[in-house]
Amino acid sequence: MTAGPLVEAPADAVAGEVVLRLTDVVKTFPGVRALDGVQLAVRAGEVHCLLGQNGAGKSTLIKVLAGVHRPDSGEVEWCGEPAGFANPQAAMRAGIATIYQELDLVEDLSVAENAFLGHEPRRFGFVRRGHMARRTRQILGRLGHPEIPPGRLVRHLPAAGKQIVSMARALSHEARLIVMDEPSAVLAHDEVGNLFRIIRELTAQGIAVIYISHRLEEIREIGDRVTVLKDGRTTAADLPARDTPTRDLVARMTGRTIEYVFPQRPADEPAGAELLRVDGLTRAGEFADVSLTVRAGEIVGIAGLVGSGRSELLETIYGARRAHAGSVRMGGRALRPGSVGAAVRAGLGMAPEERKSQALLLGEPIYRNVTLATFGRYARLGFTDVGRERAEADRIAASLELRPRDVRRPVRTLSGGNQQKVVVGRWLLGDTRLLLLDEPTRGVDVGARAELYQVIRALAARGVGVLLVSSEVPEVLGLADRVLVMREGRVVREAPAGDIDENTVLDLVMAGSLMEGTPA
Amino acid sequence: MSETTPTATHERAAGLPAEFTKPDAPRLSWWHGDGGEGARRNLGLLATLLVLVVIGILTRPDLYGDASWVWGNTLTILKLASVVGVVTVGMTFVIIGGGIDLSVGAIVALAGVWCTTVATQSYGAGGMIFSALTVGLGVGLVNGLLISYGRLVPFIATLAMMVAARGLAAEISDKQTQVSNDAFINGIASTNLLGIPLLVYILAGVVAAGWVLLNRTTFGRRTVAVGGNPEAARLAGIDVRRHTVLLYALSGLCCGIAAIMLTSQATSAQAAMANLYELDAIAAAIIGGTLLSGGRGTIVGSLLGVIIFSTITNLFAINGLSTEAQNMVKGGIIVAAVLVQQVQFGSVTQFLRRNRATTT
Amino acid sequence: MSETTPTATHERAAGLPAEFTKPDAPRLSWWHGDGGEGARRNLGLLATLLVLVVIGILTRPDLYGDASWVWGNTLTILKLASVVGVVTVGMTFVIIGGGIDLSVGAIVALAGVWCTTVATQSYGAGGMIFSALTVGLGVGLVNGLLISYGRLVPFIATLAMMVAARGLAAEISDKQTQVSNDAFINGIASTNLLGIPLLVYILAGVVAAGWVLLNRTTFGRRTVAVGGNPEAARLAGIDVRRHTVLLYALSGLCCGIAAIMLTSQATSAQAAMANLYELDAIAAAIIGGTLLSGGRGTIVGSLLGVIIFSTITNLFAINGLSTEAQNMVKGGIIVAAVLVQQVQFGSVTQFLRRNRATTT
Amino acid sequence: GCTSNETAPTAAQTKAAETGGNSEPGKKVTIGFSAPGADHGWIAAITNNAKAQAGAYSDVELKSVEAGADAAAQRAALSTLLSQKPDVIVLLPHDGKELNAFGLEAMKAGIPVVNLDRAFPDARAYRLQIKGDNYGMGVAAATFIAEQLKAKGVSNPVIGEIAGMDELELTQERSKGFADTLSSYGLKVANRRAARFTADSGQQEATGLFQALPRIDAIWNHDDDQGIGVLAAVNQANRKEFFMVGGAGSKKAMEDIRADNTVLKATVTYSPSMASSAISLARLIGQNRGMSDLVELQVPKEIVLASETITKENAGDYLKLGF
Ligand SMILES: Nc1ncnc2c1ncn2[C@@H]1O[C@H](COP(=O)(O)OP(=O)(O)OP(=O)(O)O)[C@@H](O)[C@H]1O
Ligand SMILES: Nc1ncnc2c1ncn2[C@@H]1O[C@H](COP(=O)(O)OP(=O)(O)OP(=O)(O)O)[C@@H](O)[C@H]1O
Ligand SMILES: [Mg+2]
Ligand SMILES: [Mg+2]
Repeated sequence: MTAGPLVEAPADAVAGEVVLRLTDVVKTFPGVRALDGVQLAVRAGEVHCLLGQNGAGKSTLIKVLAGVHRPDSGEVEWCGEPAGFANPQAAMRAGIATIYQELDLVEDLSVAENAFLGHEPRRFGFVRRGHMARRTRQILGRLGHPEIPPGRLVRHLPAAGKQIVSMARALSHEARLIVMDEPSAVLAHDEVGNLFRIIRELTAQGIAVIYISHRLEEIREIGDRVTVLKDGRTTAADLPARDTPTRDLVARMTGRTIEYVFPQRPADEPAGAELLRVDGLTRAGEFADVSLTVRAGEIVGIAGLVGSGRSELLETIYGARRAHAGSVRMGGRALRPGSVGAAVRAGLGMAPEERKSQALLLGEPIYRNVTLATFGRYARLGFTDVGRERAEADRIAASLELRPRDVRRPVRTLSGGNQQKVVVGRWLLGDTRLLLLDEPTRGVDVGARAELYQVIRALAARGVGVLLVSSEVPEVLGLADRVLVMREGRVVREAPAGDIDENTVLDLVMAGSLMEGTPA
Repeated sequence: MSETTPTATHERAAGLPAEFTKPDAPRLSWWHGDGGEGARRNLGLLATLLVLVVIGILTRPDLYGDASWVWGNTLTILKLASVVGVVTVGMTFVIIGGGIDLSVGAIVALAGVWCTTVATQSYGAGGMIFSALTVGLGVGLVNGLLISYGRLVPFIATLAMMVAARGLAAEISDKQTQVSNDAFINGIASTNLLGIPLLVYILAGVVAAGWVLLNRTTFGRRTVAVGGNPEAARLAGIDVRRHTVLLYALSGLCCGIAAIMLTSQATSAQAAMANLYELDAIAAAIIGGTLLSGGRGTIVGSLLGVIIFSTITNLFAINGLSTEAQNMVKGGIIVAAVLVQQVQFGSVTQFLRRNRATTT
Repeated sequence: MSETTPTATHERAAGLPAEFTKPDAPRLSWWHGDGGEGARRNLGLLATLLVLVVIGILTRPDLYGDASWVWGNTLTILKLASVVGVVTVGMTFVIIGGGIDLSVGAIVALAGVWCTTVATQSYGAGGMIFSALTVGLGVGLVNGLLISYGRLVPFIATLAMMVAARGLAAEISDKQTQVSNDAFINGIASTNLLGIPLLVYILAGVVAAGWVLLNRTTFGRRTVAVGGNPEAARLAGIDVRRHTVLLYALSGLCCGIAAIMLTSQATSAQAAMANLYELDAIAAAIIGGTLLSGGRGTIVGSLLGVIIFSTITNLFAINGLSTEAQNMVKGGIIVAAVLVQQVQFGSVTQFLRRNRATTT
Repeated sequence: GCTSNETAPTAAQTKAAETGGNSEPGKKVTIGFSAPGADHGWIAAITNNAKAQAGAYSDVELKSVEAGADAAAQRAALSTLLSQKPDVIVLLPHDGKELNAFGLEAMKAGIPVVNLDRAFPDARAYRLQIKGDNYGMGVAAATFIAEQLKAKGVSNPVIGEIAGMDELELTQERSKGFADTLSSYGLKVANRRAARFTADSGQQEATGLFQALPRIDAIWNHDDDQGIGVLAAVNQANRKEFFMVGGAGSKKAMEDIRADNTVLKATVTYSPSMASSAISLARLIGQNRGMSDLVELQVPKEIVLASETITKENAGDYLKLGF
């Protein structure tokens, strides 16, 4: 089990000194070798991208950098000196700031307090609130969000706003290396552009950036060099980010070649019976007067910016929120408003947006998470049949290429993308007739994404209706049969997927963006 | 390795330990498997129990020399554990389900007092048992409704119930100790079957039922889901509120059973009985590995927790310790018991890690 | 609406609450702003307090007719609240920081007993105060160390400490009530400044210090972080363990202060004093809006919680209610108090929502 | 009584207003009364007796405040009582020393304080102290046990003790009287368990005691209410080799003693009737009158009830005093 030969590509001429060098870093968790000999060299002023499948060890690697985990063996060299950061403070003091994959904010502290958590400007132990607010406003301004009030509790911010605060925290340090673990996963399209602007500013000052993302387009756009991880090992280092062929990257990540394409739509329009009919659905302050239909076997996609109210719409259809006006009918029968149980009985299923808080029992084994909505089916007289349950979950795990495959492991130990697969997999069991998917591929790697698309298409072919929300416009356009565009709580356009292109959608969507101070 | 063929790499899954590619590898399965950690924890509790027994042997070799005394003493400990044990089973469900029930002691007292009023006693043992169970269930239901539909924090709702139920019990009993004159009820505590007290059978029955309910039924699965992540449970179509009501009702029912057992033991009931049982039950559940924040716990662990506590009490009694010494030592034992479990955990992991490191 | 021009739609921001798109809109900012929800909750508590006073007036118009009696009664309530109030401030920190401290009553008793031993009393008031504070701080530190570095669940660690500290207090006092002969200590409870008892000043001082500590210092802000999201706190470089130790030490220190106050009131101390203060303090904090799971809470809310409880007690006393009636009514009042807060919450939100809906 | 489900205290425990002497109606007296919340039969009997005795006088108004869990709560309740300016205050404190300061305060305010049962250390804190003899209970129980054992000729007897709530000073006094007297006979307590005055705790502690002592010759149980549980434990453990002495003197205990069909052979009294006496005397103090059977013009400062030993022989006489 020795590491294979590394592919050494010539370093970019523009990049500076190597600030960070990892040699043969190993990190094991009980039962898992998360890092199994990682090599990484990051230069000042470059954007170094980390690529790898879900569970490849990217997040673990950056946690080793940030002093969260101690490596079992291997060397970490920081600015030419050997350095093993004993705790997060040490790493921060050395000049490494990190934006973690999972939002790491304190809900009941203000924006400013979160940004400066752990290194608050203070005098005799008292927080210098004015000073802190001023600096926070500065940083937020730099991030293009002067409208976020530093005094607002983070609890009251939407997900995208929270991501901005996470970035503000990273910028509040005098960092020489900023690590970003899938920062774009919860950002809308225009926000990503904003992020890239900031990254360019940073690198121009000679600050190094480690950037993790599953979206290859982003890597192409912002990255300088790429290191690829597979199963905890570096399989390729320092590839040029812009001109390494996608096929190569994917092959090194997955060990096989995957065509990153959407499955074929069936030749003829799905002519299934109408399954879902939503009429004039309204929740004040969230969305208003939404009407839509989904037919059996049809995939309907909803595009829109983060904050346009799509999640709330799905949750209301699903009965998790109570509508203020309007109705939801399933197969012609009205659903009891505000009752998830009724919706599930009527054949609805939903994969919610925030997997950790809304979907997973982190301490429970994978199979119990997969069967959370359906375990009743494997029960007789209320007594569960764990064997059957596990077999079914195993089948789903196999079809989604869950990694690791042992369905008895607690979900907590899965990587972010694999957790997402568990959430989606839950509704592939049982006889769901209409599936509501909210950002189903968030954080899912390229290979699994293609598989997920296949699975969704296959479900539709079986006559299941799908209502899909995604912030990735190509995904909506590529996967859906029919597309709705939402802006600020209203449906502004509805069209067959073939009749609309990405630019049209973006134009519609951008007309009033959440985070932009002034309208476009 | 990047140069090997894709298929081969995939097959061999280089970066992962072998047991992960084979889904049903027996190795380590006791460890990662279903409830493995719970089982390991319970081993730690058994070790603690053993240590307590050894202490007993060392301090009172005269008593422990007599086998029949040892057997009798074991039964005494189990009998002592029986009432709190039944309460703890209900409490374990409530805590796993994300709640807490501070009113259990008060419910036991109220149910006990209710079933020993002159009026109730006139209906005989059947009437007394029926009324104790009904009162327990009823109060539990009220708890559940307040928490589920009144949206009260469980701590506050059950604290209020604790105060109110003790008050009501005092009102009903007129603050007197009510003697039970029913031979059947009084006989429960003194009956032995095959040399084992009936109370121990009742405990065993409740524990077994609780174990099946938690581990083998959809009710138990829902409980874990509701406590582990209520939002996820709700979005998976589980009626979280109704389930919460049922959990508190279950706890109340257990208190009703415990009330009959305790009334039988004391051949009487009064408003101040079952003093601080809530603390005993919560402590036993937590010592037994139940997470106070919900979503995890085992019935066997709770049972062991209760038995550890009653063994400690027994140890004090046979050594004639004074109350204050008892308390000081008890605090120390509790801390030690929990620490022992952790030390064990650490060393086992380390052992495994070292083991694996050499085999890999 | 979908056909209107983008600009118009944006200005009116149908999909988002207005304040989010307009940077510093004053509208609703009190609501979503820093601590706004806490302030609203506290209004609810004040309303509850008012209702209690009105009940007092209705049931005892004769007493409430006399202004000087009313003033004296108010001071009595505040004096009654003072000891538990001080304990509750410490408890609020612990709970916000994600823990719980069941040992506060025992610490008060231990510190009280310690400072009234003959040996300590021979050092005079200074020595007594010093020893009470030191004992409180010391026991709190042990709690914190057990929880932080011993990794004990707070519930179990402080439960063990509760049992042990009461035992130690009984040992030290030989289960006797120890009379304080120090005129200065005894005088604390009977001294008035400007017509207001010194005890009330002490309470006010501790509350003010607690408020500043929680809201204006890094210690306080980090407490919220440690309780609200310990992982995030750790990632942000906060030493969560050390902070946890400090929280329990703080709670212990508050208990030390409370011990002096209580000893002064009773001019004596004994091992059973401050009985169940842990329950009173936790209940007051939670009624006051502190989340039992940590990460949220206010000092003012806790203070109001304590005052509500002592007002209830006072109400019972002036109406001469029997203990059992008291208990039944008290349970009801607690439930009602919490429900009132919620009704208010619901209606305010609804009001706002309706308001927003019509303006949009 | 402590037992069964009866309610009103028996007439025997209160003193009917006789004609002539002290019972002549006099000036109207408001008596403030406070006792800890009843959690066992004896305390309940105290409150009930006080209320019944006050009801027997046409010239007495009783204002009762019950005080919650501990001395601090009782102090708060008493300060509201004080603010209502009663003529006399009768109180059974949670703890005499802890409420001493209140006694002083009330006396200073000119309101005479009658302390019931749990003494104030400071003589200025009360006008009258009326109490049972806790130490004497221990003495009486030990004397009975020692004499019986001597009569039976048991050598090296094993003696057990089941005390009441250990945190109360009265429990300590009882145990001290018991231990002191036993040692004067050359005996000692082999194992002492402290229960909580409740039947279930009595049962539990007794069971522990039986485990610790495979052979027992005598047991003293401090409280007859918790004795119900102790007797249950005796039956459940099937232990008959010893005899038992109770405490306080409940009606059920007296009946059992008279019937002589349990191990309970005697009980030493600590009668809650002292509450009735306290109310009567408080009335006299409020009316500024003396006790008509005494020569003195004022009620004396201190009365200590003797602890009597009830056995099979005299149980019939005392039955009417059982609570
Ligand atoms: N605390 C932990 N305990 C046990 N196993 C863990 C733990 N954290 C991570 N792992 C395991 O380590 C491996 C690497 O996980 P990691 O989170 O680094 O993946 P990743 O590359 O970031 O994936 P993703 O793209 O899905 O975020 C996975 O197999 C995961 O299950
Ligand atoms: N300051 C605020 N206070 C309370 N709620 C807010 C606030 N700002 C936004 N929200 C709510 O949060 C929602 C935005 O949250 P989020 O970013 O999750 O987007 P979403 O509507 O779920 O969007 P998507 O369409 O991306 O699924 C808004 O619709 C609004 O209801
Ligand atoms: Mg990751
Ligand atoms: Mg969303």
